[in-house]
Amino acid sequence: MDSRRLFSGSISFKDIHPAVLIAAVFLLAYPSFATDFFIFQIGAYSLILGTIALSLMMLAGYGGMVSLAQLTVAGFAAYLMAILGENSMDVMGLGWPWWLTVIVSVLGAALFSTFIGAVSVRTEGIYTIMITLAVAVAFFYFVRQNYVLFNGFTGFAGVEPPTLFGIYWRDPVPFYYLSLTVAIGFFAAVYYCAQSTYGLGLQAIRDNPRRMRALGFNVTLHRIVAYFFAGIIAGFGGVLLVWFNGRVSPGTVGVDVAIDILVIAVVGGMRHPIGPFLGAIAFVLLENFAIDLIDRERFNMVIGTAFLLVVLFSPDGLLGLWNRFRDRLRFRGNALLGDERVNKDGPASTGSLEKTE
Amino acid sequence: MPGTDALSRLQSTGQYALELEAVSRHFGALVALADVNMTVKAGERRAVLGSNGAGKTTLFNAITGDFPTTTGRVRLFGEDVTDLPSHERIRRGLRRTYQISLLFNGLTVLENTFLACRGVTRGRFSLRRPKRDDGSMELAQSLLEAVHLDDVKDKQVAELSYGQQRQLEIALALSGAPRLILFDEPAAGLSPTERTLLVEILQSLPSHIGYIIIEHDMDVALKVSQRVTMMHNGRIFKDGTPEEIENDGEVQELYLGHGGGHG
Amino acid sequence: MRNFVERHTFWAIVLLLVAVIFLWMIFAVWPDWLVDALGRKKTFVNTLLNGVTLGGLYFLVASGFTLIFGLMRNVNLAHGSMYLLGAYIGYEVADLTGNWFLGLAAAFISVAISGVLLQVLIFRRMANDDLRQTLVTIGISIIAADAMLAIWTGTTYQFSPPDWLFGAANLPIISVIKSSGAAVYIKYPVFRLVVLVIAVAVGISLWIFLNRTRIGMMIRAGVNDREMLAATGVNVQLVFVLVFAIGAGLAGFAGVIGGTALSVAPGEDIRYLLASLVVVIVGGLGSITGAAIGALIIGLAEQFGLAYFPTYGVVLTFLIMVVVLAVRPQGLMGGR
Amino acid sequence: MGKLKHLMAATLALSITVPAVSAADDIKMGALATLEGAFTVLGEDGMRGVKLALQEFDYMAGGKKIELITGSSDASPDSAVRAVRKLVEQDGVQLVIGPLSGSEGLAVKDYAKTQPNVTFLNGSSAAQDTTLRSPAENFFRFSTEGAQWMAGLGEYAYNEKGYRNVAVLAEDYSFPYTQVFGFLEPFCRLGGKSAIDSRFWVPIGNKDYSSVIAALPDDVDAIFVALGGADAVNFLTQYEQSGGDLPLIGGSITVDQSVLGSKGKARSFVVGTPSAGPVSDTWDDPRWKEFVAAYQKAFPDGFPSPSLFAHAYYINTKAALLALNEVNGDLSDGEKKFRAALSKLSFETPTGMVSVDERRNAVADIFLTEVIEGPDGNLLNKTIKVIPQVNQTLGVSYEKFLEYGQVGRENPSCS
Repeated sequence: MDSRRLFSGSISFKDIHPAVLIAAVFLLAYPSFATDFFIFQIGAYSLILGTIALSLMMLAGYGGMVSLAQLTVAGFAAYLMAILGENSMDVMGLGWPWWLTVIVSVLGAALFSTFIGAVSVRTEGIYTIMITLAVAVAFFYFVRQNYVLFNGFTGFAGVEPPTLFGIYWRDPVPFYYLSLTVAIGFFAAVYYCAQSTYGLGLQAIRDNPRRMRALGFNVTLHRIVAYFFAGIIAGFGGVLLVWFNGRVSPGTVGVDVAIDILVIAVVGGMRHPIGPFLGAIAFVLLENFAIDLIDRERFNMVIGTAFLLVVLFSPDGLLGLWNRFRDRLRFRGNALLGDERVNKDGPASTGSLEKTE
Repeated sequence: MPGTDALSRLQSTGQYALELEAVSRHFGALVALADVNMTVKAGERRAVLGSNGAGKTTLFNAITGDFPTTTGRVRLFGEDVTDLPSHERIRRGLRRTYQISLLFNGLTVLENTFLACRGVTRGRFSLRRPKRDDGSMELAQSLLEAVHLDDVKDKQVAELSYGQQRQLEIALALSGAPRLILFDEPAAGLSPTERTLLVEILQSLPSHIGYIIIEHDMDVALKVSQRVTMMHNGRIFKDGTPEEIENDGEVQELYLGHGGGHG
Repeated sequence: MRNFVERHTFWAIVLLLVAVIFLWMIFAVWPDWLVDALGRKKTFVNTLLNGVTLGGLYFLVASGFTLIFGLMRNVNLAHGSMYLLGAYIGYEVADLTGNWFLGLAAAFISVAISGVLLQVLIFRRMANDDLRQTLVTIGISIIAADAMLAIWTGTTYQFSPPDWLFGAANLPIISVIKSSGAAVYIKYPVFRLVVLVIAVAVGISLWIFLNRTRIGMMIRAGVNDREMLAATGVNVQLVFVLVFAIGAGLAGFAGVIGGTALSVAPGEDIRYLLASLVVVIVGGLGSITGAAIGALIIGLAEQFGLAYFPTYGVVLTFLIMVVVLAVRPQGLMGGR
Repeated sequence: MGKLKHLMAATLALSITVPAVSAADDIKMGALATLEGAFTVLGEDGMRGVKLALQEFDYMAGGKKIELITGSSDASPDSAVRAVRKLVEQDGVQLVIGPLSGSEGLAVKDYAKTQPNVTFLNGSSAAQDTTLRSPAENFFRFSTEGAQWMAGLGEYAYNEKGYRNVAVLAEDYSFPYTQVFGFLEPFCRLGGKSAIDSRFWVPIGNKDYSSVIAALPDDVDAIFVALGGADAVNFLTQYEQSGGDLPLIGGSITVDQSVLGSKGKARSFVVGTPSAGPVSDTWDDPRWKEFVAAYQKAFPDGFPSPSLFAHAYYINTKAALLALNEVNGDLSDGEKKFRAALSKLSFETPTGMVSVDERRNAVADIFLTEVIEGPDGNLLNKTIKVIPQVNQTLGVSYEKFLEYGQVGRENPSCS
């Protein structure tokens, strides 16, 4: 790997891999040839789930902290949107201007995430899963029982994005571009920051927290800060989610959905920020079209089996599968050319993450 | 030498890099460190010898704060750090290496070293990628040259040979501006050539950098140290110049007698 | 025990006082001011008993969970599925044979076997990768939940235990004295008392097994230091299989007990998994004593919450968990 | 293979621009029910109701063939909206039957407002506000809702049973609120009492009722219980185990067949418990018997007798088919004619005449029942009385009914 690229801090145009260009063109042009349904419910929804799963990927892939509460954080932002902004339920709905509502909701979610982090990082590894799962369930129960603030079982409806610049942002095409902007923004941020000082530090802590202490890093603080950043990503995901659904209720933050987010991240792959989005696309396609292929009753069986197979046989998810496939192709090609330096020429600018352990 | 008169001097001067006062560490009923008193002057090079289980590594863990002490006080450069977490102690100029290499396998050699340099400076939470002319990055580059690892700096740690990993351990300990380094058996498992290299590196350290080295290899230990502390069963057993220790009858009997196999 | 009294004299006195007050509240006829403050005595005593017996049930489920974790550092998130599987299998066998005890035995054995299969086929292949093991168990629990829904549908099942286990008994505790002077005794379901007795019996058996048998001592040694266990020349894999069998079997066993005390329906798997999680987080992972204490606390909290402020009763248990985590991250009895 | 092709097509449909238009003039009908999650069994029975109605019409209405496309939710409103959006926007259905549960119904009604060219008919969801407050022009409910289901029960408890003071035990969400409201409103108007602090709201899915049972007051005449499914089974068993002896009054799904027929101990002590609802298993009316026979013939693997879910889906589907016949399958002009026909529709169902009011909510007969022990020892609901043509505002004007306020834990206050 070329270290100039790693540490230069700027990427020149010719460094961009053709696949990235193709993907970018496809994503931008997508609404021009897809139906509203595919733009909104497949496209935008995949991007939203991908964004929420990205926050988990960042914590788990870089920080080694598998949090099942990322959906809860997103749901918290979604609830704040309904509580501070407007809804149609005659409960709360303080009617703050939309921009203030968004800012406060995202920050609130980030603080909530930080709190979860503070509670769970004091213990390590497996504890994180258990504690975040318990937090997710506690939040679910709490919003279901609390009517004064969260309107209990019914939740909120009628939460809508503003009409801005003459555009109603919940129309499929504008909403798709909105989701795409948020998703690409965070994708790029996570991708870039993975090689920043903070990002390297986080990965180093994942590899060896004790050594990081011995280098002068405050490991606990570093981890909690990761929860803060993940909370911002998940918070934006939650804002988009509530605009997408137009509503939020305890069902939005249920345990099964929280586990879906984990499934998405794991199936997609946790070693590169593109993984969660791949996982989300696969999940959303399956969720929508499984009923045409198999009996819908057994949907969870399909999802569970896919998840189990990935965990058992391809720990790096779809991404790992693809890398392995590509390596094999390249190996064959190089073997024919007699080139031994198979692994030296890695893919474009993906940093050290894409290499296997 | 340790004792009440040492205590009276502790508060004042700050000429000591490290002062341990009645430090103990218990694991349940097991006493790993018992009432250890020790002082190391700034810039002093000290060897700690003792058989396996004598409490040497526990002593290091107590100094760095990897594990808390049961009783006693630890002072670094005149400051009481007993209640400080280990990263705070590191930021005061303390470094250490580990007996078993504890490196970041997912990162490259350069990234490892860069983090070590950045650990004691500002910008640990920076979200920018480090530039080539970043202070810590330049420091890391020169460090890698110093330990002869610059040709593998873009490799991942997992790909390095054992000897290279040990060298990297030392590079990490030398990064930043260390004032006192704890070396935990740096020569273990190295080839004779690599040992020579190690001794060279240690001897070429600037004089203001002191260190404590745990070493089984007597040759290495005596070559690179000015004073030697002998430990046995969690206690300090002897303390003196290399010559004194080498010629001490009790030491000969207790340590060299059956510990000689190491060297 | 004596150690505790010597080291924490103050807390020992407080605990003693609390115990005395509780005993008085249970056996005395309540004066009016107390009724005014807390409501009827019947409610209080029943809730207390319910909390203790529910704690017993939670202990049965959580002890297997904590045992498996303690030795293997494996968080078996399919533990709830094992509970539910045991309940269904136990129901089928009890229904077929007409013998509730056969159902209980079948549940223990069959789920123990499924646990062994899980250990041998999956966990052994990914030793030392606890995160991956955890993810695998999540996958298994998703599949298992759907498979059980397919087989046993969403219908609610209830066991028919022998008649002498069913119904209510008068406890020697006076609820109120009527104006006529006749004492009204508190009625309590027999089976719930049986649950408590079984939980105590299982707890004591586990304690004897772990402290008084050779293999139990090996397991305890393994909990503290796995390398040491290997160094003693014990067949570690065999010990792992045994512990997994016991832990899983206990989950299946608890399925029948819990299914009899309450009922069996889809969703119970997650419920008892969560209960186990909270119990062991509060009590401390890997500690049987911790599981007992945690189960008691959570059982009491849940029941008192339900009786005195039903709306947020469920949240209360999680609140306890967060408080314990904030003060003692390793749990009340956690050693690490 | 055909299915696989469909999926491939759908997956590749990243390149499809318009929803696949199917053969000429067929009418596409979407049906949405909970075919996954804990309510799968109920959703399947709802689908049986849809199919039963379609079979009755031989999948033809208004001279056109009806193509049925199913959608599935997991009972959460989010998933219901996603499934119905797929039906409408991807599969291009012209009318939708569904959903199953109350909060889904509210969500689908909101979605209906954004799709003015599609007509929505309820499945079995029974939340009051779906049609009472800010209804959607294109959402019809030919099945009745939770408060209507309680018609006559309050009067019966007060007048016939002589109860004056009741405690309430119900799950803590909107459907039981609606049922409690429907029961207490007439009961309290007659002079009955139910203090706020003797109403116990337990979380849905609660299994252990023993502490709640211990907290129930002694000095009431009866307990009104609005719990469903496993929750009801658990409560009844534990109530018996703890020696409870107060008479019970049941909500619509508290003593229905799913509870009385659950696997386990027969609960003889519930004999005599009155309840009310949209169906009655043992109604010996020929129309009902014919319906049950048709159901049993068509679905040998179904329930012994159609559930209220099958019944509600059946009625709504049948309404759609009858209206399609009326307009000869004309769905042009934003389905205006079709909707006008639906609004005017009044038809014979297995449970009597049904029509809709001006907010498109059903006016139908409600059954007052009481649990009896059947000849072979099993428990049945015997029909005591049929309350004819109950409307959503329970006999008072719309404006007056709105003054009662939204259903909730403390409505009516009843003191």
